[in-house]
Amino acid sequence: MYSEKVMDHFMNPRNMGEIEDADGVGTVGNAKCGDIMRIFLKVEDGVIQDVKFKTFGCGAAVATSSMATEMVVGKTVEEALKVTNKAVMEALDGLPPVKVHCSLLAEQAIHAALWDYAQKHNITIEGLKPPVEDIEEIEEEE
Amino acid sequence: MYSEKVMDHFMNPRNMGEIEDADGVGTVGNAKCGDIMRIFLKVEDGVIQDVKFKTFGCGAAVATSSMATEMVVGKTVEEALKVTNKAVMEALDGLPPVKVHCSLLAEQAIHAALWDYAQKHNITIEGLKPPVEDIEEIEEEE
Amino acid sequence: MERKVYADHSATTAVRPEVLEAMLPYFTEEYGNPSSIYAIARSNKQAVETAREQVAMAINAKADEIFFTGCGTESDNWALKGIAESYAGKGDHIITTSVEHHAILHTCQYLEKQGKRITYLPVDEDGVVSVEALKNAVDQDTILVSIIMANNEIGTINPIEEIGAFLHEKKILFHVDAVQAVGSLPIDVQAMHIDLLSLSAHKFYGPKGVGALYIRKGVKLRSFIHGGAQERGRRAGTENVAGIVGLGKAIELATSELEARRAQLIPMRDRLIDEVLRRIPYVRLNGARENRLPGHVNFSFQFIEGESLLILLDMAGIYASSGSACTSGSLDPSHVLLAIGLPHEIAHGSLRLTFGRENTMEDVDYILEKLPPIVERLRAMSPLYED
Amino acid sequence: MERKVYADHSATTAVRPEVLEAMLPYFTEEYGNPSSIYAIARSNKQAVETAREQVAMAINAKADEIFFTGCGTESDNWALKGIAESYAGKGDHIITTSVEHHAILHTCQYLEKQGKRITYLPVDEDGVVSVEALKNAVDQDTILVSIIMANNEIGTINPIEEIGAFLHEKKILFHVDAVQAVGSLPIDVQAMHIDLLSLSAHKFYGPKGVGALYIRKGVKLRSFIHGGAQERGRRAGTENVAGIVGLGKAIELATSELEARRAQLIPMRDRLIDEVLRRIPYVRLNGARENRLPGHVNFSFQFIEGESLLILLDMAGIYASSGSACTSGSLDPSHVLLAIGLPHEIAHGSLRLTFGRENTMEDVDYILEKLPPIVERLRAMSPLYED
Ligand SMILES: Cc1ncc(COP(=O)(O)O)c(C=O)c1O
Ligand SMILES: Cc1ncc(COP(=O)(O)O)c(C=O)c1O
Ligand code: FES
Ligand code: FES
Repeated sequence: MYSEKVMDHFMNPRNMGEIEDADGVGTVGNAKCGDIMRIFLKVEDGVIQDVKFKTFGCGAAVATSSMATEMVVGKTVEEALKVTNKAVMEALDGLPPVKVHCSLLAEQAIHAALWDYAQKHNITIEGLKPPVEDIEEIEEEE
Repeated sequence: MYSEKVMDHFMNPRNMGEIEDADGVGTVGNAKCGDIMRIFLKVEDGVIQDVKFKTFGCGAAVATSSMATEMVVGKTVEEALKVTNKAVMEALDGLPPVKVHCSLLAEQAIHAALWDYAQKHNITIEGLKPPVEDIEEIEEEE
Repeated sequence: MERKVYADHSATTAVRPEVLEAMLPYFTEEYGNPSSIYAIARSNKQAVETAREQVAMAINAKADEIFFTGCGTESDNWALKGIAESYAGKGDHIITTSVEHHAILHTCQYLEKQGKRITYLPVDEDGVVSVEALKNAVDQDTILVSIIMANNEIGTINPIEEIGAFLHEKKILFHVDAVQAVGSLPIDVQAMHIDLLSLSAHKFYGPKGVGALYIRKGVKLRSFIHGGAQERGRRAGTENVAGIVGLGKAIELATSELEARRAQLIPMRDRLIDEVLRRIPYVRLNGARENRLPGHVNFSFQFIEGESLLILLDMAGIYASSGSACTSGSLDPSHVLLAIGLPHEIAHGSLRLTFGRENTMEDVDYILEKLPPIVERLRAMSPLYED
Repeated sequence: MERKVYADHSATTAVRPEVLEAMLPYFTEEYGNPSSIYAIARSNKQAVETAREQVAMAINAKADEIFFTGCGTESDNWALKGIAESYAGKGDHIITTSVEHHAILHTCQYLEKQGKRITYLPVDEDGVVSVEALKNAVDQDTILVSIIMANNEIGTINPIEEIGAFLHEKKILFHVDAVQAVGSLPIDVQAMHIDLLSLSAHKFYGPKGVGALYIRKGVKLRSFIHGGAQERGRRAGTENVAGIVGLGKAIELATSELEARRAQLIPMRDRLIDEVLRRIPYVRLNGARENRLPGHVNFSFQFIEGESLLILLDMAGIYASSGSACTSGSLDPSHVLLAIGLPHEIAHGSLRLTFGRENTMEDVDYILEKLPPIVERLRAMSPLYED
């Protein structure tokens, strides 16, 4: 059901854990399945120096968290904003249709952490909207 | 589906054929399945000397015709009247439920031939009713 | 040694060895529930998806338009009852023919009791449905037309492509009961404009108890069997994995051998028809002479009754049927034979012989040797026959 | 060598070798259509009737009260939709529980859309339906009560005999979904006053794609699948002879080994429950501690999510499930776990381990070795867990 890359990131998640003195922390829950993800960011001079995650979620959620953290680390805040769930999925060689929503968790958790960072440091990041409690997504019904 | 006795009478029917100068001939049709049976009787001094049948019908119809002719030959007209379809079925070790109506063909054809004999010879046989065009029977519905 | 000739392939067929072999692992080794997540279940799921593609390929559909069912009858029930309900807002009129299989006819009778309007189109003496009659029958409330592709009793083939083109233009849904056709006739749901199509594995050397329904993408069809999320939520029940694998393998083989099979069966059919008509008096071929299933023959022998004929053929090692197998529990003469105009007592003396892949021309010769004296013998017994 | 432990017998089981062996002739040799008249078909018909007797014997019914279907789900659909229609003149109210299998629940939801009134009885924290609640729920219009005998997700057993006695007195029909119970619990439709009972072969080492419905003599039940005269006119479709033979053989074996199986499985179940509760913190047993299916265990591990747990167990060679297999395509937390009062996020972390005949106590030990570190690992990943 999952690609090899997904399985690899699930079995050996990158950047799993917490950052004690994080500059930004974002937690989002997925209205669709009830799963939860938390992202910790360390930002210096507008560049993401370190990132960690914790996930209460399915295999796809773990794998997308892991992949997403790899994809944003070292990027500027603005660049990080452009790492979409689609890009993460592609990097993982795709997800089954019922699992597309899981990839949103990672995207939204990063956005939430960036928002938290912006709030704490009193800056505005262009294009970044405040995090919503629960993320949701309209999927095609058969 | 059929007992060995039924198969035997079907494969080697007794008294199959016609009697040229029959004293009584009876033909009945089965409303339930459209099958037809004809019985020829030779009667002397009130005793059935010879009997033959022709059947357009299923295996059970042929076997019951054959068995019924064996059971009435040599009997008085009154005795012959008492050979019921039930007795014929028992003699054949039974019939499947959907085939019970077939055994009525033989009983009714014999009655019809006896009626014809009585008419022709101007006698009355006690308990014998005029034959009906089509015989029918109420079966239990599941 | 007595010969055994199984000539009842329209009733059912033996599972081919290759098909059984493909099925076997899914009973005892690959037994996981395909809806589960773990590895052994995944290979099961894969096997089901492969079968889905095999079915799709055989009828020129897409894999996600194929749904597995428990038999051809279930497919027919699902299509008719489902459309009747899902399109109730659009209309209440369904058109079918008077020569459908009971899976369609009895479902239509049920729908009539539910208040639906059903038109049963007449057929000509060959058993072909009239496209003209169909054109006159459609009205504003017509939501579905269901036509049998090839008749199970008399073998006659209907002009499906012509009907499909007409209905496509009229935007009326088209269901085809192709249970007898798969493996015997080329089928293309695109070219034929078919929206729903029923098939059943045991008619083409697959196992009994598994069928499929093709549902064109975009057709609304409510579930018939409600429950779990199997078959993308449209047909519940733990998947009959071995059966589905067997269906897939069987349809793949049948389609790839379609031409070879026709080349084998048509000469057998034709010889049997010609010789029986030549050698036996008072006999009638039921169904079209040419426009019929490749291995399919149906005769009526005047003055004799079907069951007696079948028993004597059985004794001679010839396995045939009288009308459709599933009605042989009943005593009514075949509705199909009555529909093509046969009188009651002649319909009663009908014999269906249907050949398949393991039959040979020697089987035909054997039938030609055994059948005439049996017919003669029964006629001698018949009060209707005055030679 | 890694061990493989299949612990998902409530999802499906492997066909037993004896069962497969009994089935095999009916694919390639005895392949006639049982509705036909000739000799090879007769032996088929006989085989089907033997299976019918085997099923009847297993539940203390009569052979002519057993009808074969395409799966347990079909049996459930037939019973509910059929009674709803056949007894529409008597009333429109059906009572069931909130912890039924989707085959019942989704059918009830469908019936609600058709205008029927459905009451979903609550259950206690063990998952046992309250007989008191049932007594309060019945009214003049109640035509049917449908109760699951043993729950597929949490293994809890309902007081069927008590309910049956009450309904018998009230003259209300009683349907029991015994799909999980057959082969694990003794069943007696007379003593339990059951009028309709569903079962499915693949849950007791028979093949997938074949089930049965017991219909007490005298109960009116319209056909669900219309067509030919198979199953005495009540369930159309060419009989899945091999499948039916497999069902018959499997139920005979399962019933004769019922006590032996219980003696094998209960200690395994109990050891797993006791040890997991002892070794792993923040874990909850779902369903009753004693009053449950012999090989059935269901835990909720706080702070972790079911799918991740299953994947890691799969990697360790342990095949289990999270909730019922057929809902694993869905993301909703189990309706059964919510019904017994679990909060959403705990319901999400549930794990079902169900043992069967090929499991041993070593399998339990293996699970006890592998499970704790996996749970630990996932908790370390969880934002909800603060150790
Ligand atoms: C309690 C219960 N009822 C019904 C079913 C449906 O059976 P099947 O999948 O054979 O249709 C199942 C199993 O899936 C079950 O556990
Ligand atoms: C034309 C036709 N439709 C439907 C069916 C029903 O198929 P099944 O018996 O597999 O349910 C049959 C065969 O019995 C058939 O010949
Ligand atoms: S199912 Fe919840 S994150 Fe994937
Ligand atoms: S079926 Fe007509 S006489 Fe037997």
